[in-house]
Amino acid sequence: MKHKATLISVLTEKVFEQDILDVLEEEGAKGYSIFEGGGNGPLHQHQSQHLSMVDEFRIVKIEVIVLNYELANRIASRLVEECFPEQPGIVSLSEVEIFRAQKF
Amino acid sequence: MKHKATLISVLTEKVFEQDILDVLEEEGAKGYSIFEGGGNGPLHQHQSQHLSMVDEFRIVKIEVIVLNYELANRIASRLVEECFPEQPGIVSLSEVEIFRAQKF
Amino acid sequence: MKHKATLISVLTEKVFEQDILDVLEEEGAKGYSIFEGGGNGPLHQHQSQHLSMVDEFRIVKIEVIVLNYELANRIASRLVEECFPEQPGIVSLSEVEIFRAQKF
Amino acid sequence: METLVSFFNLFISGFQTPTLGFLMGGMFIAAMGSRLTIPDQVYKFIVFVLLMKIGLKGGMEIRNANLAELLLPAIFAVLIGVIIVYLGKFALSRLPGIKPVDAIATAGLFGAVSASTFAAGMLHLDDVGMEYEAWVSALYPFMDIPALVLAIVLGRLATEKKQGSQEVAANKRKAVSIKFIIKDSLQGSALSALILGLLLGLLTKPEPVYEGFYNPLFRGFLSILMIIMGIEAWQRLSELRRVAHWYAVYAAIAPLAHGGIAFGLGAIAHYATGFSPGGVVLLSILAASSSDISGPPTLRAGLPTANPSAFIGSSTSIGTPISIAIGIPLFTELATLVF
Amino acid sequence: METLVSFFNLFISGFQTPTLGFLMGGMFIAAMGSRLTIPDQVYKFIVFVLLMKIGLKGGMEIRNANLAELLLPAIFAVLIGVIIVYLGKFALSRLPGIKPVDAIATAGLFGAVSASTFAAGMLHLDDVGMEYEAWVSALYPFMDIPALVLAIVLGRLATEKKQGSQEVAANKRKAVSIKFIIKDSLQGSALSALILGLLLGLLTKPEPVYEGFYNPLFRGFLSILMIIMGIEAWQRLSELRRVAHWYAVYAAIAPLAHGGIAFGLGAIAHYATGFSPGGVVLLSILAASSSDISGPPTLRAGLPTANPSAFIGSSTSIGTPISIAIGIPLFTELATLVF
Amino acid sequence: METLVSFFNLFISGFQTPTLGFLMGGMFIAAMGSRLTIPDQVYKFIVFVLLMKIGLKGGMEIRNANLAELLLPAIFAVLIGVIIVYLGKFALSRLPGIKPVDAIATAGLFGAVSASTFAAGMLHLDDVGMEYEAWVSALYPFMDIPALVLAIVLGRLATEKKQGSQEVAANKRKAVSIKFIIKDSLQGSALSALILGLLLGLLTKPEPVYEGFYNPLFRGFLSILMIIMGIEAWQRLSELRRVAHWYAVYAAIAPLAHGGIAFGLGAIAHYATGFSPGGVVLLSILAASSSDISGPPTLRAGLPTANPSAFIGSSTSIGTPISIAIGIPLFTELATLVF
Ligand SMILES: Nc1ncnc2c1ncn2[C@@H]1O[C@H](COP(=O)(O)O)[C@@H](O)[C@H]1O
Ligand SMILES: Nc1ncnc2c1ncn2[C@@H]1O[C@H](COP(=O)(O)O)[C@@H](O)[C@H]1O
Ligand SMILES: Nc1ncnc2c1ncn2[C@@H]1O[C@H](COP(=O)(O)O)[C@@H](O)[C@H]1O
Ligand code: NA
Ligand code: NA
Ligand code: NA
Repeated sequence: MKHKATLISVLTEKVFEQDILDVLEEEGAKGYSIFEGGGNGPLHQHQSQHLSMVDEFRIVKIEVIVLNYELANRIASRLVEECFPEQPGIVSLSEVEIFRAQKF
Repeated sequence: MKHKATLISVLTEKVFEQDILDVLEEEGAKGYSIFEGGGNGPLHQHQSQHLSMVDEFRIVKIEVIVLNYELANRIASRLVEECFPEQPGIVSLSEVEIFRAQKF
Repeated sequence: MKHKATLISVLTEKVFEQDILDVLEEEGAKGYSIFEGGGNGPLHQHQSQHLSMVDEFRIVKIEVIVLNYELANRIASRLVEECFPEQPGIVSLSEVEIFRAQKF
Repeated sequence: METLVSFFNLFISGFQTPTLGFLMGGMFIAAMGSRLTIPDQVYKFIVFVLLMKIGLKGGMEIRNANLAELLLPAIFAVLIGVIIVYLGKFALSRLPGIKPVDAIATAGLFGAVSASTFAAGMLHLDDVGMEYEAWVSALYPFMDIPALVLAIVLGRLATEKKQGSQEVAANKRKAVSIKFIIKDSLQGSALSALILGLLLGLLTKPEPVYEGFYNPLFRGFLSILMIIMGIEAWQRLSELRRVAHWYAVYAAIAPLAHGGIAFGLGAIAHYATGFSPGGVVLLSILAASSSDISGPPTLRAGLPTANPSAFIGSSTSIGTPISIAIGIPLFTELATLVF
Repeated sequence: METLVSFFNLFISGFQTPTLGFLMGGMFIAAMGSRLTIPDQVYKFIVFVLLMKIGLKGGMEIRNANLAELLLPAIFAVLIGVIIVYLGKFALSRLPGIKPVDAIATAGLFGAVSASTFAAGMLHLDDVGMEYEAWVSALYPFMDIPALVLAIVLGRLATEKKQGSQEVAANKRKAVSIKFIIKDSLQGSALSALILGLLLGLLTKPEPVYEGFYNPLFRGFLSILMIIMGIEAWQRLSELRRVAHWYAVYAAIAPLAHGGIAFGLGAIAHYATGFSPGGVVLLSILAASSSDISGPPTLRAGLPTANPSAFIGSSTSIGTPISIAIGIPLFTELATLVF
Repeated sequence: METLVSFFNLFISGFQTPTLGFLMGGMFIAAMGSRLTIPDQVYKFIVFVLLMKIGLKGGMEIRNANLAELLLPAIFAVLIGVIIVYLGKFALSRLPGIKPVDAIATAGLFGAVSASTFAAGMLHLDDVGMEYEAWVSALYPFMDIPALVLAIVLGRLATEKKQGSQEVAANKRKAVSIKFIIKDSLQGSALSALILGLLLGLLTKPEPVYEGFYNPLFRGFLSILMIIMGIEAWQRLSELRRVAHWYAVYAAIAPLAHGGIAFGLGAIAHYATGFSPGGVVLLSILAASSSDISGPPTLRAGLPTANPSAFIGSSTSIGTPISIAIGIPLFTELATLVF
């Protein structure tokens, strides 16, 4: 059985990763995945891609799939308000279909 | 020319990667991409993120774009049934637009 | 406030990364993220996954979120025409929702 | 009284050996929440160099060895691997809150062998000047592979008994083939490196590179590996807490029990075929150790329903520290007393 | 005339020391647009080994040291860290085009300590044969932590004064807790490695592994670290260009000014409690150096609104090269002249 | 008869040299399906250290060298690079199932130079005690760059002839600029490291760090690099199978043919300007070797339509093992006989 769900995707510096995960845990997200990379954004002109010496400044992408669109929205809004007024990073939402809804 | 296509996204432990690729090959998917990362899920409480000593337990994300929605569905169902009753991991589908349909 | 936006996702070999970024800059994309991985495609049979000795042949995924669908389309078309007639790689578009539109 | 004092001194000076000190140092900084990490890639390289060093040395000396002597210890190694798995299955699966497949996987990991503990044991014998046969490192696979194979076979049987038809479809994909599991074990990075080293030591003349590179780096790389093992041990502890407490009890007792069994069998080989005291100690350390590199992924792939928090937690957080901190000095001391 | 010639020779031979040569070599190939990189993981491992070496050595010698002697230099180290931050805040925030929080963050990074510069300084003293107290490396945290803590506290206050209520909500998440910042500093990879080394040197007997591994690798690993620092310095330069030019001016003057202050205080300790000339030089180098590993992420987490291009650019591109190229030989020479 | 026996002994003892043994060991474990890998980052670091060692040594000795002697060998190096590319284009593009651009790219890679083969050759000469000019390593770029530049220019011309207007639009983005290709080659990691080493050897006084670090690590790091090359060679073989078989034939013959041409030109330099026998051997090894690190990405970027399976497969799977296993001992032996 397939179900509609929402994928929350957060891009930020690794140094702020724990803040994001704290919010996810508080909101009861059941799982997440993290990928490391680089990037470039409008706010800070750092090229994360080349910040080799300071590992904590690399970009991470945190992906969370939640079944409930309201919950996705709440998580995203909290992140935007609490974590990103001053920190670099962006939050986006998109639609996905998942299987075995009880896992999300 | 743009075409609608389906992106299959599989998250699992690296140790099970080959099982997934075998199914993809059997079903004739023309390409795939793989990214390594970490994660946390409801089934097993391992924090893949920190399992540094056992590389094979890291999380991989396998992404496959297929043109045909039926095929995407069949691949996803096979994966859910054959690979994921006992192994950790999730499968999701989403809509994308691609160019040069002959490549997919 | 949420806004509809378009995510452009480019998969190619690292050696061609700079070409892509040049096009992005010319078109005025405000940010991008890059992730490294491996893959397999229909054109060239190289298994990027195992090309360990030549780092530049690894697969990179470049993700760009732009607010304007026309711009997304133009960027994607330019990439397909200018970078990918001879180079390995694929370009796909998908819909996302973002916050704080001024950043994109 | 005097014995007690000497035991106390042994204990204190044990903690002062860099090997153990670095292990505990790793646990200490992990406990303090330090963000210090040794990159995975460096860890892999260090393990590779240590195993190559052990393998090369073994290979070079096997050239002049009487390989008939290897026979009895090798048979005992297989036997020990098998005994440990059955013993562990028997002991653990009787305890409350432990799934059969988790019991078997954990026993399999304790039957398998830890390259780092083995390396630490060798360095200790070198430091105290106790000699051992060069081919002892060749015993590694004789204990490691049977333990892993047996655990996966038993684990599969236990799972299939319990589960329905859907499961079977999935299992068909990777049916229990003993040949496949053996191949998979041999292809693991640790055994591959050891075998590669043995072959190169046996067939080429690597003395200059051994003396100029692998041997001098051994002690230093081992010290770093110990820090990594210590960090890892501490971090796995939090996972272990989430599974049944009996795992911790098993993991604390098993290394010494297994080492003791091996010591007994080794002593038989000593009196029967002249197996050296140092060899007996190393056989005991192989038995006492539990796999930390190659074992976990082999078990994970073979028994995906087994909970890795249970088996890795037991082995890395408790089994390895105990076999290094207590097992190595204990069996060395025992050999001095007994032989 | 003769003095000039000797100065010129000092200068030339300075450029011929491998340490500085490798640093400039790194800048050179980065300037040529080379794609040569030393992988991050190797970089982290190298820093770890260097800090372990320094820590182990310190720990082993502290055993026989009179720790009362450490008191005055440690107090001075704290004092220097604090002075540098206030001085930098005062100097920078008065300049046009510089945000207060950026000024404070930059001053904090210059108050904190660079492990690589410190290692280069030690090697230089070893090479010229100037002796120093073994416990000097223990001064590192006494300067590093106060500077970072003070900068984050001042930076937070400056930000809160300026901003509205939404900001405050976010800040509640990580309120300014001095205890938290101290803990965070100690948990950073550089300080952890140094403290781990000190403890192991003090409590275990690591002489064999120190002599056989950590010490022999020191010079070589430092040479590679210098290449990395050079590459990094050049690459950050382009970022520095995007921020106010005053940062470059500050970064060029600050190391020598800070080193000078420390030299003065060190001289007091020399006459008061017999602090060695080599110790005074190392204290000056600690002060002259600016943090490149642990400082930036601690500041980033503590002051997310501060622009990292400003503070990292100043420190890595200009501060570090100047403290290595000029600071180290200058303060060494000064000590030879003065004491 | 005696010659045959001595040849056979040479062959056997060749396989016993660790260099070749480790290369074949790598192939062996890859063939067994082993999951053993040496992390990329370690690989990069090893190559860096080897090239720095070669460069530093060269740089330190060039100080006292008569650089006029370099002229003729350098001209010959350029000539060899050019000859190899034209020869390969001519030979390969005539064969069935081979696209012109693939022929040219493959020839380019064989004209370019392999750092690992070169390092193995140097170690071999050191071991047999055959001397060579210190500046021989400076010949590397003289052969490498012309070969790559020529291959890309010829490949571009071949592509443009064939293709329409859309292609041209894309090509405009990166028009064939010889200056650009030369710059790109020099900026590659291998050449950068070599040049950096040469400069540091020439301009600074790196003797202590050379003797204490780079030189002692040379043999050990090379042994690991050989294992990596062996694994890589085996893995590329499966790709090579998917392209025309003629590539394998070319790759087997080319190294010895190229080495032979270089030996001839080297002999001219020997009689004309006293180029040493060891220098002639190293020139032959440079020619016999085919690029494995810097060449592939430069070719990929310059000739994106060329199939990398063809050119990397030929070079890594067959070219490199043949030049190491046969080329190095052959040309060394030849020099002993001839000079
Ligand atoms: N438009 C965008 N598309 C994709 N990634 C972005 C975009 N804008 C920002 N990012 C990512 O978010 C990070 C922080 O951006 P910023 O908050 O502007 O400093 C960048 O380094 C990128 O990795
Ligand atoms: N809701 C989720 N969102 C994103 N990733 C998830 C989610 N649940 C599980 N995952 C990923 O799937 C892996 C395995 O999850 P599990 O099957 O629950 O053990 C986790 O480590 C995550 O990387
Ligand atoms: N259908 C696909 N789904 C996902 N990734 C793909 C697909 N096709 C190609 N790729 C990625 O694009 C890279 C280049 O493909 P190609 O252009 O066919 O050589 C591959 O290595 C994959 O990483
Ligand atoms: Na065992
Ligand atoms: Na400072
Ligand atoms: Na060549």
